[in-house]
Amino acid sequence: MLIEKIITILYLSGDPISCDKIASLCEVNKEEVVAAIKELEETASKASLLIVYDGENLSLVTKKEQSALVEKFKQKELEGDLTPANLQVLTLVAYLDTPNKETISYIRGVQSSQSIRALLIRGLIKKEGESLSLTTEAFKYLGITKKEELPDFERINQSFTKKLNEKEGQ
Amino acid sequence: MLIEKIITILYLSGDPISCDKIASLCEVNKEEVVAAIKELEETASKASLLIVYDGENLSLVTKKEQSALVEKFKQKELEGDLTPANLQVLTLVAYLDTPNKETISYIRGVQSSQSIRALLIRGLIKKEGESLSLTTEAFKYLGITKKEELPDFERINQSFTKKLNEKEGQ
Amino acid sequence: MEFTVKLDRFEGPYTALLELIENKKLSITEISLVSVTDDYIAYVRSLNDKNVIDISQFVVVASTLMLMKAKSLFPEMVYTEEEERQIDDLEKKLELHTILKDAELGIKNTFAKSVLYSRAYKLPESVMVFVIDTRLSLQLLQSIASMTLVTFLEPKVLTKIAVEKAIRIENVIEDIMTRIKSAQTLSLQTMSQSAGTVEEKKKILITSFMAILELLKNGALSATQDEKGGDIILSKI
Repeated sequence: MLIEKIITILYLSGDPISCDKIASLCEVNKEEVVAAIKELEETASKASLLIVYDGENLSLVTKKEQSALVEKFKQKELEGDLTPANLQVLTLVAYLDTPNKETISYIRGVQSSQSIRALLIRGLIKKEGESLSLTTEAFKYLGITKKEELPDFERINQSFTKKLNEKEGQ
Repeated sequence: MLIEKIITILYLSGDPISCDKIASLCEVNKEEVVAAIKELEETASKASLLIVYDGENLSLVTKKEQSALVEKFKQKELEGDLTPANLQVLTLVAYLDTPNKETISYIRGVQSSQSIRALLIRGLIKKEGESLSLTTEAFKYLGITKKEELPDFERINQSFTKKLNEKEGQ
Repeated sequence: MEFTVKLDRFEGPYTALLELIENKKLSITEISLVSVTDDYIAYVRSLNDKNVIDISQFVVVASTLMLMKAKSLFPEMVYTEEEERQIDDLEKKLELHTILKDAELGIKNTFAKSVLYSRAYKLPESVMVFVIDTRLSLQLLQSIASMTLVTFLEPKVLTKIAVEKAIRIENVIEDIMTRIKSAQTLSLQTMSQSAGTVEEKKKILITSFMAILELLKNGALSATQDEKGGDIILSKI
């Protein structure tokens, strides 16, 4: 069913997507996608969501009436102390050499996506490709200019690296 | 309207979010959120989406039928492989009622720390105190929205429980 | 001896045993357990401390099987309470594994086949925020790093202890042999004395003889025959 497919794509994307691209993913032609927009709007509204169509791209968004809640949600993500888990992830990002999510999860023994996300949102760490590192602002706040200035950096960094390499060797 | 608010939050979050957190954002108590889950499921299904509830967190997800479409869209490889040992531990966590490490090792006859750790790192199981349970992520991988949808859940869960309770003698 | 058990090294002693029983298309009974004893022992011998972290559990299972086999050969042997418990436990574990195997198949068939997806959280790109936690300091990072390092390095230590604790199967076989009867030796004649008819007696003699041959093959028993056609005297080595 076309409507279901389009909703699936829009939901996952978050970003606006062109009708052309949707058509190709759903293996129909563009006209069929455009013709489905009205039904799409009705379907989305049943689930309290909205379809935005700018004549070219489609996207699925939250309703205007909920904008206060949306703001509150974003605010909540930012406020409050960092959890112990967040602090541990931040520490690992600081002491390791641009680790990725998997390395951090491996060291901690638990999945770390949520903490990484919280730190990204707060602007404490940044992500380039899969590599995580501290932001300039975080360095500034800590009063250092490069990670080598972290206390006991060399020993801690090398102990982690050594143990991580052993794992690969296994 | 609570349903609409929850959908908005789930849509924004993407990641699973706890009923506690939802309650605080919507300014209701947790019981009201839990009580709304059924209606929430109905609403989501009108837009061809599903609600996953792992007993603690809620998440808005796409339907099982659309997984091929999504994979085409995401072009991301799934980590589909489980070692036999990890599969065995995951199965026990799924079908037993929040077992601990000892119960799992008792049944398997081998130390299960390594497998438990691997599953924790992949985010397929979670640990609260000593109790292990499936995460929303695991539900999604298994294509189910709640524990009861596991293949043949009731029968297998009961066979296990019955057999395990015979343990008394020892 | 043809048997194939291809197992992940962490799968454990019961998975291996169940596999052997199922390969022979048997159900879980004392008889079927006895019949796979040799294969199981050979399997445990093929494992070594290096590739199995916790070999002791395999050895416990092997010793329980040997006990049952000994009892099947020498019915006069009486189980101690501890041994009874050990055997009950083995049977129970196997039944649990039968359920588990069934459940595993269901999970295996569904896992990562039709996945439900949720959308990824989108970072608010427009506004670059920087929200600090005032507790954050170099000292805090250092202490968290050191603690994390300690727990990260620790698991290795636990593994080593487990390996040291492992029992060797040879010791267990020896223990089992001391358990075989209070009497040091047994003769085939006494074993078949309980038989009513000549036909029955013959049958018992033959089956016992086959069974004993298996134990002999294991090097667990020695048999002597003083004169041609005379009684065969069994004794432990």
